[in-house]
Amino acid sequence: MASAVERFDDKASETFESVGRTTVYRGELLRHPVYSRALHWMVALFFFLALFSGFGIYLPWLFRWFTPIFGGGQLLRAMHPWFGLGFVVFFGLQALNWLQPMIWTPADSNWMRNMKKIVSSEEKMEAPDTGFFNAGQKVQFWEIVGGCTAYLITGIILWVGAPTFGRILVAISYVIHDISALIMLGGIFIHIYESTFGQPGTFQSMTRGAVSEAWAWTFHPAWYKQMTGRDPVQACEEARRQMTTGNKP
Amino acid sequence: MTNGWIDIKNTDMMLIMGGNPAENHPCGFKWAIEAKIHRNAKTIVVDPRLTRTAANADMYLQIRAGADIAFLGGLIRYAIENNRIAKDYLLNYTNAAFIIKDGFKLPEDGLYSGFDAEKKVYDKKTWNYEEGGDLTGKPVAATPPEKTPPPLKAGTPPPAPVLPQKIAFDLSLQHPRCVYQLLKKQYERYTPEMVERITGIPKEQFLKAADLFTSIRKDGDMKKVATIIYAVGWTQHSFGTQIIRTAAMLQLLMGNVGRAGGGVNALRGHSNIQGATDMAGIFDILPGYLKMPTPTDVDLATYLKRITPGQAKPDPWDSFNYWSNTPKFTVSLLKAMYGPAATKENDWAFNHLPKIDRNYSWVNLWNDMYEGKVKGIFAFGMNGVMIGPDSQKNIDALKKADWLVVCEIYPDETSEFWRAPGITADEVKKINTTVYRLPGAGFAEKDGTFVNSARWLQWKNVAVPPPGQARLDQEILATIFLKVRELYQKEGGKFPDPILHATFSYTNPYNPSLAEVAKEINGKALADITDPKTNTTIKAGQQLPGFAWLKDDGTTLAGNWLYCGSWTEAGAMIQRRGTEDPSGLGIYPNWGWSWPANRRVLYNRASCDLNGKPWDPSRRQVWWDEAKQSWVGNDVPDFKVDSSPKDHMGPFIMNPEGVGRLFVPLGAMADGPFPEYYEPIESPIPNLLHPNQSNNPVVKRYKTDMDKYGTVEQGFNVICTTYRLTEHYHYWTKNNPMNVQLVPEPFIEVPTELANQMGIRGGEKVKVTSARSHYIAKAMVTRRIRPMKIDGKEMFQIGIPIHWGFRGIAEDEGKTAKTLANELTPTVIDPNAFTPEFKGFLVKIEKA
Amino acid sequence: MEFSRRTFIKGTVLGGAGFSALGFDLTPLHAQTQALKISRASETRSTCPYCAVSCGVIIYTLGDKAKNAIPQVVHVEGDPDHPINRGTLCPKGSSLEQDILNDRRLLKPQVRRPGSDHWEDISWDQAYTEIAQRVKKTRDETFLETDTQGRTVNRCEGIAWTGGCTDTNEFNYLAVKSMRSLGVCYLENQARV
Amino acid sequence: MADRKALQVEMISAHPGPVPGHGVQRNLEVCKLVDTTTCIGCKACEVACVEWNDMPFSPTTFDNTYQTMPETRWNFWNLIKFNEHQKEDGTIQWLMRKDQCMHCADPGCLAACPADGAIVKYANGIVDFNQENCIGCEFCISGCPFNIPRFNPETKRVYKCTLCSDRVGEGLEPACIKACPTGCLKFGTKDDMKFIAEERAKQLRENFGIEKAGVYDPQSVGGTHVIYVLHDATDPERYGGLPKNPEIPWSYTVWKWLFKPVLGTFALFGLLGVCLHYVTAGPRRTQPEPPRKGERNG
Repeated sequence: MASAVERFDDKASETFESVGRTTVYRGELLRHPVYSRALHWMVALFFFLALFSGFGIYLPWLFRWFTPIFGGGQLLRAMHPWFGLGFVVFFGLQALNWLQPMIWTPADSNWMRNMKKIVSSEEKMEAPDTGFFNAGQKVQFWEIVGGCTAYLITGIILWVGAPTFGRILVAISYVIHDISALIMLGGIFIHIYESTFGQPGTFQSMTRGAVSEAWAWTFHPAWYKQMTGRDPVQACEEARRQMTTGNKP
Repeated sequence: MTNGWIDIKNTDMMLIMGGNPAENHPCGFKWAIEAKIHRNAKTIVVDPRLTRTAANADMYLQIRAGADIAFLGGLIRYAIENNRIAKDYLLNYTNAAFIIKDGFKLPEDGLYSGFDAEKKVYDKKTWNYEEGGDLTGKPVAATPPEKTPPPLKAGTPPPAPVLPQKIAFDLSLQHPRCVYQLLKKQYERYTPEMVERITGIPKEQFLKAADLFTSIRKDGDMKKVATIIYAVGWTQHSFGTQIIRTAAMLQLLMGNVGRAGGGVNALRGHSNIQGATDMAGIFDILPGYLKMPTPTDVDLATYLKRITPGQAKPDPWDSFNYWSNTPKFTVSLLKAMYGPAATKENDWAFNHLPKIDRNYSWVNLWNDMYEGKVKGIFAFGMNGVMIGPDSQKNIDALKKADWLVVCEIYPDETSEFWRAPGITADEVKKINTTVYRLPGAGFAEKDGTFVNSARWLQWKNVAVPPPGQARLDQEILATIFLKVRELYQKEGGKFPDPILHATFSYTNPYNPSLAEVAKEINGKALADITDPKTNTTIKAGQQLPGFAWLKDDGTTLAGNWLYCGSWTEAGAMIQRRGTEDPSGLGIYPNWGWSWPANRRVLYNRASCDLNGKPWDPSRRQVWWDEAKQSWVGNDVPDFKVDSSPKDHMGPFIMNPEGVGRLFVPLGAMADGPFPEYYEPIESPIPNLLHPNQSNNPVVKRYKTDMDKYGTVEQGFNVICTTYRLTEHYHYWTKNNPMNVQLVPEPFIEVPTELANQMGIRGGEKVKVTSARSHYIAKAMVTRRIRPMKIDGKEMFQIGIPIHWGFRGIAEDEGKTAKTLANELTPTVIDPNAFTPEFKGFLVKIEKA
Repeated sequence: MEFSRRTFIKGTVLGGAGFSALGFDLTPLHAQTQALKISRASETRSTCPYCAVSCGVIIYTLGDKAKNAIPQVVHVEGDPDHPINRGTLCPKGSSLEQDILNDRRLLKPQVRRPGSDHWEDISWDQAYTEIAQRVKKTRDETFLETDTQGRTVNRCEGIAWTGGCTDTNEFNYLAVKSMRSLGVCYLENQARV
Repeated sequence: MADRKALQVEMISAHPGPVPGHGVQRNLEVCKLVDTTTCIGCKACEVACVEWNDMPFSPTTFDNTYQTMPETRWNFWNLIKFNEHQKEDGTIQWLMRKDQCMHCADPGCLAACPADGAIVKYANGIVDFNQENCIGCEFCISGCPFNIPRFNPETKRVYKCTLCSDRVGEGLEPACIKACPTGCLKFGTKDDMKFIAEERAKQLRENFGIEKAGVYDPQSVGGTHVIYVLHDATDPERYGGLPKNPEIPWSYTVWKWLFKPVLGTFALFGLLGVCLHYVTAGPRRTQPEPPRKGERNG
């Protein structure tokens, strides 16, 4: 990545480090530093604000009860673009931050190929070559990147309006804006599920920033190996033995 | 207008020329559209520009500004040649059959007989009918010698020539000196080729238009009617009156005058311009079109003898000659103006009136002020600086005046001439004119009567009080006059009698109630008068029901005999709002009151044939009722009600001959009994009919240093015309934000080809210069004005709207160059109506 | 009722979404018929001052002619009863409200003294007195009882009157009566041009 | 106010559930006829509209035409378009067409509008903006095939000709139609206006030699409550951009009223999917999982 971007990124994370605090207990690994977490939650916040205010415009005759929440149609229409802008801006920063680990690797292609097994939870452990982020997360990341660019372009067109951009362009942007919203909506359901009930122990990675080593070797073995230098499968067997034998003390 | 606004819906054919009704009289133009929709009427529009009227027309011809008589002459020739004339109408209702005396010469060389080159005036005694009887079929003989007049006392001027009492006539219309043959010979020269060379209208276009217009009389069919609609496009020329004469002659030839949907209809420009003319706001007449006395009228009798026409007609015919009642109208007017002071002994205060022996018309007024003769001027609602012509001359004239009293509702150019653009600070110090600007009342703040173009008098009511310290105009005028009277009562002065005796006996003389004045105008009885025929009596002080009741023995008074009947004992006819129109011809007899005698279509006797049956049964105006032995109908008959058709009384009751005048005898016209084509004073080419007499011979040019006239040699090669827009009203709506929003800035309409030659695009500033001054505005480059071939040479026409001066919303914001359109126009006037030549003069145009 | 493409689609979908209790709303929504600004204004029938078609106009003014309500124009519209314009008006007639209610209207008498470069206010009485004196002075200076050939003419060539064409008949009559009594010959009017 | 017979509402923008009072009363469909063959471009309609609605005056500049301004504005709802059209024989035809809201039977603006009650169509055919509910999103500008709605930046609302719904509601005719000097504008029921328009077009074809004269009432927007009589009905474009075939963009018809709700439900499937996954495949726990109660280890 361009050095200027990296420098900016590091400087930003240092400023956040000095402000925020991440306590990593023994047996845990630092997953997400303060900066990543802060960005994540800002993105999430703006996303939901944009989503709910968008619903008021998206299917007004279905979600008309959103409008009063935002203080009336005029205010909702006025705020929705700013929320969207906030979402896109913070996600842009997030993208800079995570650009490096999000690069698509062959491992991810394999992951995608046997995704069916993973989804059906038949395969208990992730494939050993799963890095910091697995393919699902990368797909969603890139999908959001695409979505954000679509939001930015069509959003500006819709915001500035037909007098400037002409009615056909606005009509097209209207459709694209909706489609990217729907896709992102679908993605968010999965994202929230996976990070909460679908994969216990994940949520704390975004709240406290630290994860248990077991979690790490189960779901991100390559990253675990990289962080600790130990072999994740051995570590898991070690832990299993210890659990079955040492479970009395 | 001879007919009226709503009457236009009855027409089958319209020639709209010299006027732009769609833009300047939009709500009146609705009736032309009604005619198109309900009668499939066709419109022919002839105009220097493709106006919004032309956009609606079935046929549009672009004509060179000022070449109107050539076109109309061509139409007359075409109508005669193709026998598309109304034979019976022509024979019995016009003077076509009358024979003209020997010695009368048609103007092949541009001059009629009797022209005095130095004084530039005609001696009109040869323009007269021949005395005699019915010469039908008799051999042609020279005019019999006149009986020698009785010897004159020394020193008295020779009596003015009069019409013969018995006029010779030839019903076969073959006599070489009969009006019809002279007419035919006169317009022989106006061939379609000549029309094309003069007017620039291609031959085939002209023939198509001529055929369409005269098609209503194809093989003598008398059912259809055509109307001619015009406005100041015809009047504002140095031969304006003659253009309208040509149109009237064309309509007489085709038998259209007096019929529903026919006539010659002038669309007058202002709401009460017709009223102002009737009430004689102009120098040469008194209220009711009575002539102003001249110094030779030593007493009332001489005056009345001069202006009261005697009857002059072919023996077997009859003529009402209504002007024979002039003495009754004059005495009644004098009684109204001077009341008890007008007695039989002092000739009904005849000498209280000024006697005029010169031309005091508009351009002469400013010319004489420029020469220092006129010291003081009242400008009550007339913006002399904006009107011009040659506005700079008017501004300089005002600098020489002592005082100027302006009564206006908006700040205008005349009241602020002393700070017109171009006047430097120290020059202002040298202008010694005292200017009083008095705030007058707007239309919604005063009542009173307006007379519209169709001669309808209509009362209007007060809606709001005048704003600020503004006062009613009549209050201002009355107070000034009464203050002058007080000064004369206190200090005496030159001939105070008229000032002291003028009747101002209104309830509140300083603010006369217009209702009382209207009653005075209608006329009252001063003693009990009875009508022997109907044995009805009118008590003293009662309102008179009609001008038939006026007397010349001082027992009646009437401010204007024409309006007698507008406010009778039965109440204010002018306030009536009856909306019924049983005949469906748009007569509306119970709405307001139209002069004369609530008649809506003038000369409507001519809408019937010789035995009193309407030419077109579907449009019955008036007809002869054999049972009642009188004329009846949906409209008030413009006729002697009990004169049976057998008496053959002519339908044009105001003319001594009782018939329409194709040939105008004696003094009525200053420049010729027939209209002859003359070039405008500033013309691009010599007159193709008679090059050595290019212009109207009797038109005088002014001599001050400000009066310059441009020629093509001096580089003025573009023809220019001025006009109004529908969104603006003269110099008034430049103060109205709504209208300024519609048309924000002045512009000059320039043909695309001319713009390309000069390399200018739409919106660029352009400077138009005439021999007198210049005008700067943005160019509107348009294809609606096309280049023209005049006598083979390519020429361009441009047009300038007149609405912007140096005080107005756009002007005060600096969005205009603050030049006046009428700075360009030439100071030359029509010899009969004295209207300046605002249309068709020469300019040059360049980038500003 | 002819099924336009979109109402069909909406119908099917609405059926599906109709069950969602969330969006149903019983409050009827219909346009409040707005009271017209002219419904209680007082009407005055007048004639448009501009061209000679003489369109009838209705001038709606504030208040119902009660004494304490000073009328001011609220709206101007064509008079449907008038046989010539039948309620129609041109762009000038329709904007008459701005002609009556206009901040450029002259509100007080003013005078420009000789040599001065600005307007001074003047009272009506002072204006009348000065004008009357000037008229008398100019008339006495330029009045002609008889012309060069000794014929009585009684005319004053020093004063001119230029009257407008939107003055009423009655005003014109007063003008002709007063000016002719002064002996004015330069009596002209817009009817001339 | 409520008791007076209000203008009966027929369609409301973005309104859940059926329109209250729909079809309860008979109602005649009003219509404005604009006969461009008798329009004289005098702009009385423009002035009457600005005066009746007390709209503020906006500055205009000269741009080489008689047309008051290039396009209508939020405070200038109807505008006469002047066009100098060159005919085949080289002569100039000066066309004048009054441009204003066409009050479509199937309004694109109402279809596109996401604000509940911002755009209302009455049973008499008038399409009216209700500024209180307008959220200023300008979608209606994109939805309108005739480029009519105009946005006011200060008030963040959109404005257009209302066919004087207030006057018509009180039984009067619209202000512009009353003012029109030549009667080129007429007002009445849609059937009457269609009849008069067809008669006039026939008269033009037969008596005035204008062969292609016709009536403009585009069915692609369900017919409009403003119809034109044109000199040449086959080429309305020459009248200053009157669309020959006015179309509402697909986004506000097929997409908004069919796919969007359908896709909307797909998105909900995402939610359903995760719930199903939870109850079936179950969460994926960190390994090694502790043995469950009563289960033998190993």
